[in-house]
This record gives sequence, structure tokens and C-alpha cells, in this order.
Amino acid sequence: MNPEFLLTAIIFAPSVGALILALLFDSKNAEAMRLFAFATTAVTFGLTLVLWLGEFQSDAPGMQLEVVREWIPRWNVYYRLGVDGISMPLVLLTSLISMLSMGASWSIKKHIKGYMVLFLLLETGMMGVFLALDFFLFYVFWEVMLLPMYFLIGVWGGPRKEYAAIKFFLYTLAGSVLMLVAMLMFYFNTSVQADGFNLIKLAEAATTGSLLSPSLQITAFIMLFIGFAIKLPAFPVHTWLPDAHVEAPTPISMILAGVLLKMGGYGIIRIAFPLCPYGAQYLAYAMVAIGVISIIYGAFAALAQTDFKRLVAYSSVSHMGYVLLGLAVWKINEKTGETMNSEYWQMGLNGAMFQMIAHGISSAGMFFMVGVIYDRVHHRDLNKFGGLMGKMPLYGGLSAGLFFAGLGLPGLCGFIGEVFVVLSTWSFNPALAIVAASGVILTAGYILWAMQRVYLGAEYKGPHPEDLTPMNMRETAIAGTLLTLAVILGVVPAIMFNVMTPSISRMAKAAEAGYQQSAAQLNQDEMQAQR
Amino acid sequence: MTADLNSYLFVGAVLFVCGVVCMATKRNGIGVLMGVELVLNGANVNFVAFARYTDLGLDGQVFSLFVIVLAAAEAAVALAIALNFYNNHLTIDVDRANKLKG
Amino acid sequence: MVGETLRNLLMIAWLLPLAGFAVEIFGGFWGSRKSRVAAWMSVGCIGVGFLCSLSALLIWGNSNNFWKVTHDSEHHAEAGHAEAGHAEAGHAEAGHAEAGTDQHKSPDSVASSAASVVLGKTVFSGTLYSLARFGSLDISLDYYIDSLTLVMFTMVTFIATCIHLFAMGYMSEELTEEFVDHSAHLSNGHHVHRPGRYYRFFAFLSLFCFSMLGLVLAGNIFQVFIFWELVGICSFLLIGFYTERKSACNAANKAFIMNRVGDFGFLIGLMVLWTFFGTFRFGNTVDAKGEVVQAGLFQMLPRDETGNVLRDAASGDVKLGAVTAAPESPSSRTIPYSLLVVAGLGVFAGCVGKSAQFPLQTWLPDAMEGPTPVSALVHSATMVAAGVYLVGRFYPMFVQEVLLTIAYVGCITLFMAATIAMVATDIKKVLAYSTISQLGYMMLGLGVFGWGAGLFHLITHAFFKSLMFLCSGSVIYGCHHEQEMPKMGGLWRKMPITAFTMLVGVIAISGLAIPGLVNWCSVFAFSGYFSKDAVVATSLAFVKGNPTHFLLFIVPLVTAGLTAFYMFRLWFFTFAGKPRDQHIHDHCHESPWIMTGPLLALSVFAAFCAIGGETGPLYRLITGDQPAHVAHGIAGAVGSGELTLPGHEAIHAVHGTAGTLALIAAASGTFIAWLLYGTTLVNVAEIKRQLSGLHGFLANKWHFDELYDGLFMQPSHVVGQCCVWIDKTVFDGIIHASAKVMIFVSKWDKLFDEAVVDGFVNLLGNSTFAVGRSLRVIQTGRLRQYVMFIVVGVVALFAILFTTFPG
Amino acid sequence: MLFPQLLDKLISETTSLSLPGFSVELCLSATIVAMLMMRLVNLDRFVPTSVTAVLGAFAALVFTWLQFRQIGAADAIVSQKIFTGLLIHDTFTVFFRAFLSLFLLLTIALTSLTGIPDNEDGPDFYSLLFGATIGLMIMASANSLLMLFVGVEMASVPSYAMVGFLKGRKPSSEAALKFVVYGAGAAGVMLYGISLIAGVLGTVDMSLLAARLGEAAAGGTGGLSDPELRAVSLGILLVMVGLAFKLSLVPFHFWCPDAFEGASAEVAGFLSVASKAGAFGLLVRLALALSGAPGTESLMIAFGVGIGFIACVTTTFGNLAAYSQTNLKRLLAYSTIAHAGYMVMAVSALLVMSNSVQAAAMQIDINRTVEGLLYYLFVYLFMNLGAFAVVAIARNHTFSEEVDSFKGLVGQSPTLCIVMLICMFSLVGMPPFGGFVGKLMIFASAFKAGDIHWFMYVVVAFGALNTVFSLVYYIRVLKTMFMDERPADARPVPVHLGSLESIYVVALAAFVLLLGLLPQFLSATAGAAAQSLAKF
Repeated sequence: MNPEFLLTAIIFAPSVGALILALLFDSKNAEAMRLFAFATTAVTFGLTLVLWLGEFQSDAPGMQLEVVREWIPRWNVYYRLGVDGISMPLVLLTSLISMLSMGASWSIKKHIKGYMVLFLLLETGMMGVFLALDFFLFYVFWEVMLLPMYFLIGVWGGPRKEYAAIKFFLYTLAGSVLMLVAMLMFYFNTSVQADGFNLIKLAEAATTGSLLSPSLQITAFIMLFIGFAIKLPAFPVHTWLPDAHVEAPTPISMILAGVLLKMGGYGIIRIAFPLCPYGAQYLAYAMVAIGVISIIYGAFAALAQTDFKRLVAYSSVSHMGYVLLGLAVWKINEKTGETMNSEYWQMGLNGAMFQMIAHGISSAGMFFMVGVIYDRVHHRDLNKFGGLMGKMPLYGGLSAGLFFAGLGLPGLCGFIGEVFVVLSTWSFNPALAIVAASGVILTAGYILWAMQRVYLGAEYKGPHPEDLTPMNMRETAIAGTLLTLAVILGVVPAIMFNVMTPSISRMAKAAEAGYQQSAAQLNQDEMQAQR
Repeated sequence: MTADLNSYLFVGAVLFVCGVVCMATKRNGIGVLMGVELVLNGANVNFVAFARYTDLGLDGQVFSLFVIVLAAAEAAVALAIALNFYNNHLTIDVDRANKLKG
Repeated sequence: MVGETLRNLLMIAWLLPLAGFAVEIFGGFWGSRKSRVAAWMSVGCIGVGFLCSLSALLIWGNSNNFWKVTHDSEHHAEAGHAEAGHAEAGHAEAGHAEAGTDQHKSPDSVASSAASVVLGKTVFSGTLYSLARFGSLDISLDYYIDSLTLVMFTMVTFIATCIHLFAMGYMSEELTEEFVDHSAHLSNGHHVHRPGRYYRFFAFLSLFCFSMLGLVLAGNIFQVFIFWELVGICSFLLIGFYTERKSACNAANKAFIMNRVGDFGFLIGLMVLWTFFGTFRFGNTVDAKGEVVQAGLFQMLPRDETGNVLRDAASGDVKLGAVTAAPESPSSRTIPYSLLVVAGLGVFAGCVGKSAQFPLQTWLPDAMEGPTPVSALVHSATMVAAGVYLVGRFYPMFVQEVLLTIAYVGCITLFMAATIAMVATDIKKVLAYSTISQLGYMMLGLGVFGWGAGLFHLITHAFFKSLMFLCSGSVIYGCHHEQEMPKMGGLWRKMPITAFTMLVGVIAISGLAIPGLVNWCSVFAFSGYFSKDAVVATSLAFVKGNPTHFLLFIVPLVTAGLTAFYMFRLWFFTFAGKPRDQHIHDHCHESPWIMTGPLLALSVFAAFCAIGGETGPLYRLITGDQPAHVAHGIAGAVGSGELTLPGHEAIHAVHGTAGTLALIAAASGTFIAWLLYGTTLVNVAEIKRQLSGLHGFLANKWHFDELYDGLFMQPSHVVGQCCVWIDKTVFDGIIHASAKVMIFVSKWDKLFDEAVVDGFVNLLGNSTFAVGRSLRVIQTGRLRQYVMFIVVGVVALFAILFTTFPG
Repeated sequence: MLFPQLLDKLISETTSLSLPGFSVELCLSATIVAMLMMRLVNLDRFVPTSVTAVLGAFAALVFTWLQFRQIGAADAIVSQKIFTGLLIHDTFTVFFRAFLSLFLLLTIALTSLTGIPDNEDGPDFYSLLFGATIGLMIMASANSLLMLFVGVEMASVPSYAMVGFLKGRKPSSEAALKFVVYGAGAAGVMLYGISLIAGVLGTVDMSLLAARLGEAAAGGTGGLSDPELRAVSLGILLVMVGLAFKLSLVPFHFWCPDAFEGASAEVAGFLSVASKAGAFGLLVRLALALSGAPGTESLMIAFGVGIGFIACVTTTFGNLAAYSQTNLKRLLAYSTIAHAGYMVMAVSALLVMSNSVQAAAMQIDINRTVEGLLYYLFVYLFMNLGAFAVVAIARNHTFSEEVDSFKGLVGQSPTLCIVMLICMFSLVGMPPFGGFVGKLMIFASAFKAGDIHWFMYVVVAFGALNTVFSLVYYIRVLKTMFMDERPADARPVPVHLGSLESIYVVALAAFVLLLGLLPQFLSATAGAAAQSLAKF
């Protein structure tokens, strides 16, 4: 298949499906719409598979299958797509999780048509974010994602859905206006007049230190970072996440945890780091600290929850803390400006990326499991469960597997990311590394405690015990797929690392070079100042 | 003694201020409109004076003529509206026009 | 070629149980609840595994004609040293040859990319496959095969086989559609009725075997950590096998979380090693040509010929001398000595958790909630011993500060556990504490530089302790799940085989022997005698070298007596005397053959596995590949505060004395036990009353549980609440509060709460809304005011212009 | 020169040059006459006035198109003074003529759809509408202070009447009264300012202002201590106030909410877009006419920054005040205020940049600024008219313009709701809708102006912050429409996809989306218009 067309197809296949759904389908015929929507996501997933197995060269570090079309030549805005080792896994994850959560959407009963249409539009937005190489385009997709999400939470959500939806919307919008300003900063700098939105060219300029002055880099980085940290979410700006997760319907929680959170990390590694390496390095300590705080804070908060879904949500905060941590463990020699722990930083970056994938699978799985039980007994109070392992053995077993994946058990996906990140941290700062490592205890604590309260024990203590029917085929298939992936990734992580490592090391090298350039400039300026 | 530009301007300014004050204080709608006229004429005095003393020349005169015409038109519409207001409220006390607020 | 063969054999033994697990776990789908197929399957897997490991052991022996070495201990010490020394020296060139040949042999083997190196004659290591590689950093799954690995493999698989068989009988009650669990109650007071889980039990057992063997086979410390966690989760699953019992769930969680505490330290150790050594491998890594691209951990830590760690005189740092092709690899760095200590302690912390050493010992007694075969396999013979095994495996990396810590931790543990065991009345609890105590012995042995002694005791203990657990299991089975010893007594008539085999185990652990005859023929002393002897002797030698640490000899000596006491107490309590509970006594019965068979088999090994003591085959097998510097010991410089670590000669010198003393202690302990419990001469209750305070203290396990609960559990929950509180208060609450104020100020809160939602939006919403509300006040709708505003606005603007724009 | 020759010259010039340039306005005037005549002879019984109006507006559109053609044909940049320099005819003017006549057409279409006014009043209403439009066109093309004033008055006076057009409605008459008094006052103030400028600089020709200003400043400090400059700057200030009234900038916005609430939604829509457009055209011309005078750069930059400050205040005020509104028209009125603030940011950036020392170098950015403003205006036309149209259509069924009357409307007429959604998110400035592009362009130019004066960064910051603020109240409306349940007693709003109303609003929404996805064409046109103002 023509590669150019392939990327575009991946992005817009869902929205085409949405259009057909909206125009041709009769809103009475629920099942047909569900099946069609599912087919659409499945096709998209197939396309991404084609992209991965057919077109993508794992060993090539650079951008591949680049597509460039004029969009608004007056301001050098282009329709520019491309995929590399950093976006490839996330694209796969997106299409997969979309398909699975669409499979989980059978539990949606009202306004099915609207739901499906919005869902598919959402997928288009997500795909676009991961494939766009033009800052303007990236921003457009980034925002496009918001609208469907707002309504998906706000219309199909739980009791406090409106609150959660608008909270989510406001947080993200606040972040993205900051991103907008940063975007202008890049656009208006003189060195890259011709392609002020071209992320690749901008990154190259940054590598030579000619993009922004060090001080401006710091400003720009802070703006970008806040924008992405909100999505991640990192410690002080995480409060939207529990509400959004708790109120959103199960499939949307899966999407939120599985894909949306990843955009924060992706933005940092795709935009923030390459475009302002100096700012990134300057704030490395802050980021690592925030990451560590998120890990511990999220774990403690999870420990204290009584709402099952809220617990999983806070676990996401904790797990995404590892991502931030791994991205930021970049230590440089203050005097020479060269990177001291290059390989360890790359390990951290890879670990962070892997952690994103792993968390995408495990947390989506956990939310799905919560949803399965919620669909049956319609409550999420941890103290009103128990004995499910006996009542629904298959469900109990699968959930146990997925929760162990979240717990970071070796042989399951969660372990690799966490441990790699933590291992790489000591070279940055032993103290923070130790604190981060102590996360393993807390994680074990809250997950096992939750499992004990839900799955183990003599009997089910909550309402509607009669509704505890075994999982049906659809649910089993979804959970089984996720668990299988968790195992595969945990046993042979190389399949992901082979894809990611070349691009990531390239990014890291570029950032290191860029930092050195900027630092050199700074020194020269000081010299002149002294004279 | 010969009056110079500034004294004319002074008169204009006084008229202007009187007009504004009239607009801001009068409760009777018609009174308010009269204030408007005062303001416009204050400007007119300026124009004429400038026409006389500076190289603005005839433009000033023409300008003031235009203003007078426009003022008349405006007054017409304004009075019509005032009448309409009176039809609805049976008063032209502008303080009674306080339903629309907030 | 040997390395290949050994690897393949061991990998079969390792992976078979995994395959078994994969099939058995779904037993509920393909089999009926009543079928024993799953059990036979797992037995088959582990049995074949045993055969594989045994043949591997033999092959290994032949490959370095081990069996032909004479029994002369002196010569042996030399030989061991020589071998090991050669191992250190000669791996490089040996590597070429072997690796070269490996390359074209390996494709058919499991590990396609395996480049196996031969360290000396007898150590084989290589890579199975790579997890990830960043620049020169490479994380992979490796294997490291030496005599210790092989012995452990054989021991684990053998004991596992026995226990599997035993379990087939013991768990037979699960072979039903409706199993009534008498220890789990519903809220309405009824017992829990559930389908049997026979197949699930054996699936978990298989999974455990897989993890345990993987741990033993592991070729790098990271891989050890992986399987470390896996055995942890297996024990979680097995302890919590009766998920309906709250106590079981709690015990399971406690076990796993306390292990995680240890693993936290382990992780720190890993971080240090990783950061400064840049590799996790034990052995060298070679490329296709046999060039050493990355030296292994053991080779990177430089030791002088005496075995002391070489340190840079000026900084005190340790220069990591490494054979490596990659120039920029981190191995060219130096590591501060202190961090070397940290790394050692970190790894040891993991062992503390796993082997239930002080201060993380409290989980093991609770773990007895699991079915008895689990206690026998996981919590006495194998998993808990893994900590000791790791200390042994990782020995070359431990500096003497770490060793001393290990010794003291072991010392404290063995004494404390023994004291608690003396007053415990639950038969399994007693055994649990004795396990902890014995593990303490092993740690002590390793800590005082008795590398061989510690591991020797590990093996022997595995045999007799699993034996005793199975016996207790048989008793419990016979007595219909009665575990309280005070309710038993006089059972030897009812279950003679159990009683007899138990006696064997008891004698073995107590280290009794018939003095005169031992030296003539070692058949007259059971395994425990030799191994404990070795430990005590080593510690004596150590104390001779470092008098300040005399406790390290006194305590174990005394504890030897205590051990004998509480073990015989157990035996007398259970089997001798008169029945205390006639009802139980009447209904109890001897177990079926499938259970007693393993008992007999194990009892033979418990008795005679250590024949010949330190000149016997077992000890020599274990120490076949002992670390180079162990054999001759280390003489610490006088006055430098360094320790003097005893070598074989030193130990051998004091062996006689130590043996005698230990024997006396054991004998006296036995005698007292007989006096108190074997006869009616002394009123035990009276003594208990006299020492009630002490008794209470011991009975409450030195109050460790309460202590930890107060120290860690409660605080963590409190902190958790705090976090939530912060979220609610600081992040949302301030906002709520400010919002409230705002609302109050601008009396509009009703409309308000309908209009905008609370929470963070309230900060934006409420406050801004309030502002907007107050803005509405300006819009009075009064015309004259509007006009006024024009004037005011103009004047204001002009004033601003004037003020802000000077000149 | 002798009088006859002068006369000949004048006549020839007028016929050959001025009248063609003025054709659009003439066409509109002709339509007015036609409508009144038709009623005189009762023709309007047979031909509804709205049809005539549509035809007239369409004809005007055609004329603008012709003018575009003609200008496009010319190779150089066309900028010719007509009517002896009273008006100026260039791409900028034509752009505004096109804009206004298009908007006129759309408004007429809307009014004829929603049936305001009834057939009797049709001629009056449409005459007022056309008249106001002509005035706005004159504002946009004014080249003389006289035309400036005339334009403003011509635009204002009919709109006073239109606000009060709903006969027998108390709110309507009250709104009209407020509007007229306020407007008259503002006009007076502006006139006084004009008199000062004209007097001190001695000309009414805007193209000469800069030069005269330079002479006046020559020798002086270039500061306010110089009495002439002081008088002029006071005059400029007063003129600005007059325009601020038309743009409803804080603190001269008071008429806006009241007038909008009192007037019908259609009229409100017209006022919110058209009068702003004209005023902006005028403001841009004035700003450019005043800037670039040697010696007064810093003064003008100060003015620019002042406008920026006003812009910040206006946006924030508008958005915050909109929070607690319950009447949708009033809410939209406040949003109008806020958007005027956004747009005026561009003007301040324009002033700041074109008075900087490197103005010549920044010509491209200056053009971009004007271009952004024009683009925003155009998008604003569609999205705001769309919102008001939805309000008007729904009002015709529910007889209410309260926000609550829209509860759960999505169930009954999804089309209206989705159009409202698109318009409002475009008003927020979310991609992929046109509002985002316009906002981005304006922020960009303001950001660029930050190189000249730091305060412009603050302006950008306020703009960004307000984007977030504004979300809250827009989304509140959407929440009411989409997430609330429709009350049982609520009047039904059966507007189906096929109906004319739907087609109308969908078309508007389509344009909003189109301008967001394919900005190229329009921005090129706007760029050309901006180019015609370029000084360098």
C-alpha cells in the first residue's frame, strides 16, 4: 500500500466510519451500529499492524513514511505526517486500546449513535496527535480530541459527570493555551523562518543551539511542560484525573488511561526535549522530583481510597510518575556541559516509553475489570466486595493477572518499565532513586490490599449478589487479550525496545548536542559581559 | 480688544462641558437631548474658530454645516424614540428606563 | 560439549514445570474436579526435572573427573583452591575455545544467541536471550552453572518430587465438587462451601518449582531479582490458597509485602551495581570470537592474592579492574568502597526478607496458614533458603563489613527464633520458628566466612526440615486438621511410621551423635550433626581470630542446646506420653502410603545425606566451585580494625573442640526436654507460672507484630489519608473555601452552584463568577450613570495618558 | 484655474472615477429608493419587500465582485482617492464592502426566515438596514475626518431606530432610548475631538495627518508638554472614545448589553458584527494615518499600549460578566464585548509596530496584523451570526431567549444544537474551527509586537487566560442544550434538517468549519487588502 496514503488512512479511517455511521445508520438499530463501529476500529488496528510489520523499519532511527502537503502556505503550515520509533508503539497502542474499549462499549445503552460517532472522532484525534510532525497540526489534533472527550464523559458519565467533564476540559485547555504561546515563540524566531511549525526542522535548529536563547528555552520549556504535565498527569495538576476516571464510562476510562495520559509523555519526548534541550536539562531536577513525588503521592492516595475505580485512577498517577522520572534522569557535567550518564539516560527514556506502553495495557485492563464488576453490581465500594475469586473464578484469575501487571510483577509488562527507570535513576541522584524505589513497597501494598478486599475473602458483602454472573465471551476476549499482551511484553520486551531504541538514542544524542551548544553560547555571553 | 482663538476655544469648551453635564444630570429625556445639542455646538464653535484663525480654512465651515444637518437628523430620530418610550412608559423620565440591567 | 549439555538438561528441568503450570491452571476446564490428572502431570514434570538435574550432576562430575578425587581433606582443600584459582585465572583462554565451538553448536539449542563461556573447568555461563540493550548496557537472561547450581537443582527437584507425591495424598480432600472449609465462616456462621481446587494447588506448585529453579539457574543478579519476585508471588498464591480464610489472605499479603520491603533494599543494591559496574552478569561475556567484551561482576571486583579487596590508597575507592573490549564502558570507573558496602547490604536486605531473618522474620510463622506441603516445600526447604543461596552465590561481592552484618543478623535470628520455638504450641509454628533459627545458622556460617559450612547446612536442613514438615502434615492429616500439640500425645502407636521418621528428623536437627563412633564411622551421626558442626566450628575459628566478636560463637552454641530442647519437646509432646485429647486420639490414623512413602525416602536422606561430613561427597560437591579467597581465609592487618577471616586450616584446627561443645549442648538440651516432657517428674505448668513474664514475652514473639503494626502499617495508612485529605483540602478545598467566601460576599450562592460546578472549576468558576457578578453591579441600567461613565472614562484615560507618558 | 474648467474637471473625475468606485453604495441607495417607491405604488403587496432587499443586497455583492475583478486586474496596488479625496478606494475598502454586503444579504435572509419585520414595516426596516450599511461602508473607506464623522452618524442613527423597532415593547423602547442618548453623547465627544485634531493640524484630510503631526511635533520634545501635541492627543483620545463606543470597549460598553437584550436577535446580530466591522475599518485607517510621524513615535506607541490595556480589560470584563447571565442574548452581548477586546488587540499591535523604529522592516508583520484582524472579523461574522440565528429561530418556537429555555434542546432539534456547538467552540477559539485561526493570527501579531514593547506580552497572556475563562460560560450553554433533560412543559422546537432555517444555520456553521480547515483563500484576500494599506 502506498505509505503516504497509509498514515492518512490510519488517521481518518475512524472519522470516515463516524461519518457513515452518522448519516447512513438508523439510530434504532443499536447492534448494527456497535458492530460497524467495532469493525471500523478493527480496520484501523489492522492498518497500524500493516504499518508496523509491513512498512516500518525498526532499525532506522529517523522519521519514516513522511507525508508533506501544503496546508496554509501563507504561514508555512503543512500537513506533515511521519512515524518513528517513538510514535510507532504509541500508534499501535492507540489503535489496539481503541478497538478493545470499543469492544467494551457494548455496555453503553443510551444515545448509542452519538456515542459511537464521538468515539471514532476521538480516535482520529489521538492518531493525529501521534502522527503529526507539524506543530500547528499537532495542536489542532490535540484540541480536536478534547471535544469528543468532553461529551463522552459529560453525557455518558456517572453522577457527577458534568463536574468531571468540565474539570478535564478546563485543565487541558489551560495547558494547551500555554502550549500555544510556546508554539508562537518557536514560530517567531528568526532562524527557521521558512518552517516555523516543522517539528523536525525546529529540532535540528535546536540541536545547533540556534533556535532559542537559553533563557527563552527555559520559558518555552516550562510552558510546554505544564501543558504536558497536566495530561500526564504529574503531581500538583493531577486532580482532574481521579474525577474524570471515576465519572467516565468504562470504555472511556480505558481510553483515558490507556492513551490520553500517554500524550503528555509523548509531547515531552517529541516536542519539549528536542526543541528546548537547555530548558529540559535546566529543569531536569525539578522534573525528577515531580516524578518521584507523583509516584509516592499517587501510591499513598491509592492506599487510602475506598472507591475501586478511584484507586486505579490514583495508581495511574503513581505509574505515570515513573514515566516523568525516566524521561528526566539527564545528568550533565556542569563545567564541560557534556552528558555524564548518556547510556543510563537512554535507558531511562526507553524505560519511560516502555512504561507508557505497559501502563496503557495494564491500567486499561484494570479499568476494564472494574467496569465488568460495576456493570453487574453497580457499585464500586471496596469494602462491599469480597469473595469474587470464588464466585467468578475466571474473572478473578484474569483480574489478578492484570493487577499483578500493575503491581510490577516480573514476567508481566509493568515490571520492565518501572525497574528500568528506577535502575537508571541512581546515576542521576541516589537519594531520589531510593525514594522512587520505595514505591515498590507501596504499590504492592495498595494493590494487594485492594485485591484482598475485592477478590479474596469468604463471601461477597455487597448488594445484588445474584447478579454476579460469569464473564461472557466478549469480556473474556478483551481481558484475555490484554493479559496476553502483558505477558508477552513482560517476557520479551525486546519487541518494543527494538522499535524504540534507535529513535530514542538519536533524540537523546541530539538533545545532548543542543544543550552543549546553548551552554557554550551562554559561556561566551558571560565572557563578553566580563569584558 | 480683539478676541483671539483661545477665547473662542474657551467658549466651545464651556459649551461642551455644559452639554455633558446637562446630559448626565437631566432626568427629562428632552433635556438630555438638549445636552447633546450643546455638545455638538461646542464642537461647531471650535470648527468655525479654527476656520477663521488657522489654515483649516473653509473645511471648518463646511464641517460645521454638515454637523448642523446631522444634528438635526439625529435629533429627529432621538425625538421619535423618546416618543416611542413615552408611548410605552407614559413618561420621559430617563431614570424610569432601568428595567434592562445587570 | 559439556556446557551445552548441562544447560539443556537444566533448562528442561526448569521449563517443564512451567509447561505443566500452563496446562494445569486450566484444569477446571479440561478436567473434572475429581480427577488427579493435574497432580500426576506436575509430579511427572518435576520428576523428570529431577532426573535431568541428577544426570546433569553426574555429567558435571565426570567432565572434571570429580568422583575420582581422593577423600583426603587436606588434599581436597588444596584441590578446591587450585580449581577455583584456575577458574579465576584461566577463563580467558578457555573461553576462546569453548565459545568458538559453541557458536556452531547452539542453533538447535533453546538459546539461539547463547555464547557460553567456561570459567575454569567447572563453571559454565552464557546468555539465553537479551531483554534490552542500550549502548554497552545489556540486560539479558543468562545461566550460570557450577557445582552449587547443580546441587541446588538436584536437591530442589528431589524434595519437590517427594512433596508433590505427599501432597497428592494430603490434598485429596479437595477432590470434590463441594469442599467444606471448616476454618472459613460466612457472616451467617455457616462454613464456606466451594468446589475443590486440587488442580489449582498443583498448578501453583509447578509455577513455584519453575520460579525456584529459575532463581537457581540465574546467570545475573537482575535475573535473580526477577525470579526472586516470582517465587514471592508463588508463595503469596500458595499461602493464600484458602482464599476464603481471612487469616490466610492476611498472611499472604504480609508475606509478600515484607518480602517487598527486603526487595526494596535489593533494588537499591541493584541500582548501585548497575550504575558502577554497568553489568549484572556473574560471569564474563564473550562475543563470537571468544573475546571478552564485558567482564562479569565477579571478575570486576579486584582482590589481591590474599583475597582482600584492592583499594586505592589515596581515596579508598575501589578501581574496577575489568577485562573488556569496549573502552567507554562504565567498568573503567571506580566505585567508592562505601557504596560497595551499600550494594552488599542491599542485596543482603533482599535475603533477609526472603529468608525471614531478623528484623523481617515475622511473616514466616504466619505463612503456616498455607497447606502443609507448601510449608514443607516453600517455607522450609527451598524458597526461604533462596536467601542463603543468594548470599552464597553472591559471596565474591561481599566485603567484610557486609559479612560481619550477615553474621550478626544470623546470630540474632537464630537465638530469637529458638527462644520463641520453645514456647510455641502449634506444631507447625514450632517448625516454622526452628526453620528461621536454622536459616540463622546458615547466615551465621556464611557471615563468619564458612562459605561451605553455611551452604552445607542449607542442604542438610532442607532434607530434615522438609521431612519434619511432612511428618507434621501427616499428623495434622491424621488428626483431622488439629495442629495444637497440647491436644495430642501418644500418637506413636497410632502412626508409627510418622513418629519414627519424625524422630529421625528431630535427631538430625538436634545434631545428636554417638561420640565415640562418629570418628570411627560417620553413619552414627545424622546429617544435622555434621553441618551444624561445620557452622559452629567456623564461628569458633572466627572468634579465635577476632575475640571481640565472641558472641558469634557463644550464642549459636547455646542455641544448639535450645534447638535440641524444643525439637524433642515437640516430639515428646506429640508422639510420646498419654493421649491428652481422647477424641482426637481415637479418630486419628496413619496416613496412606502415598504420604508415608516420601517420608521414608526423605528420612533416609535426612539421616545420611551428609555422610563423611566435610570430607564427604556432599560437602565436596558444594564447595567444588567455591570462591577463590574462601579456602585460605583472609588475615586482617593487625590494628587496622579489619577482620581476620578463617581459612580451611584454621577451621579444621578447632573442629574437634567445637564439635564436642556442640554435642554437649545438644545432649543436655535433649535431656532437659525428656525431663520436662518425656517424663512426669517435673510440673511444666509450675515452671511456666514461675516464668510467666518471660513466657508471655516469648509467646508474643517478642511483640514484633505489634511493633511493626505501630511503626509502619498505621503510619502508612495515615499518610494515605493525608494525601487524600490534601487533595480534598489543599487542591480542592482552598478553592471550595474561597469560593464559599466569594459566594458569601456576593450573596448569590444558590444560582451559583446550579450555574457552575464545584471543585477546581470553582476557583475559576466561583471566584471569577463572583467577580462577574460584582461587575453586573456596575451595569445599573441607569442612563445618566452611563453617560457619567463616558465623562469619567475620558477623564480617567487622559489622566492615565498624562501620568504614564511623561515629557 | 477658471471655474468652468474646475467644474469640468470635477464632473469628469466624478463620473469617470468616483461614481464607479462608489457603485456599491449607490446600488444600496437605489434599493432603498426602490423599496420606498414600491410601497408608494403598493407594489410590495405582490413583491415582498424582503425579496427586493435580497435582490439589492445581491446586486451590491455582484458590484463588489466586479470591483475585486477590476482591482485584481490592475498590476500595481490600487489606492485612489475619490470625491476629491473625501473617500479612498482600495482593496481594503472593497474588502469591507464585500464583507458588509455579504453580511447584509445574510441578515436579510435571516430576517425573512424569522419573519421580523412583518410585511408592512418591511420597507422601513430594510431602508434602515441598508442605510446603516452604507454608513458603515463610508466609515471603512473614509479618507477625511468629515467622512469619518458622517459615516459614524450614518451608521448609528438608523441602528438607534432598528433597536427600537419592536413596537409596543417596553424593553425595546428603553434599549433604543439608552442607545440613542449614549450614542449621541459619544458622537458629540468624538466630534469635539475631531475639531481639536482638525484645528490644530489644520486639515481634515487623513492622509495628511501624519505629516502635519510631524511638523507640529518638530522642535518640540515630542511629549505632552508641547501644547499642540497635548491638544492633538486629547483629540485623538476623544475620537478613540467615539469609536470605542461603537466597538463597545470597556468602559464605553454600557449600551451594548441593554441594547442587545432590548432589540430583536436579528438586529443584535447585525449590530454585533456590522457596526464593529465598520468601526474597525475606520480605526485601522485612523491608526495608520496617525502613525509614522517623526517625533511622535513614543506617543503613538503609548496610545497603542493604552489600547492594548483597554483590550485586556475589555476581554476580561466581557468574559467575567458573561458568567452569570441568564438571558442568552445578553450573554452573547457580553461575549461580543470580549471579542471586541480580542480584535482590538490587533489594532494596538498595529499601532505599536508601525511606530517602532524598524517599522519598515516589520511591514510584513504589520500586514499580517491587519490580515489577522480582517480574518477574525470574517470568521466572527459567521460564528456570531450563527449563534444569534439559532437564538432567533428557537425564540420563534419557545418565545423565550432565556438560557433555560434551551434545556435538552438536542433531543428535539439536533441541527440547531450542533450548529450552536460549532459556533460556540469557534468563539472559544478551538480548532478546527475558524475562530482558532483568527485568534491565533491576532495573538501571533500581538506576540510579535512584544519585541517592541513588553506590555504586548501581557496582552497575549490576557488573551490566553481569557480563552480559558470564556470556555466556562459557553460550555454552560452547551451543557444546558446537550446534557440537561428537556422539561416536560417546555414548548417543542421542531426544526428539521430539511427546513430552511436548518439549511441557513448549517451553511453558516459550514463556513465556520471551512474557515478553520482551509484558511488559505480568505487569508490571501485579507492579505491583499492589508497590503493596500502598506506604507512601505
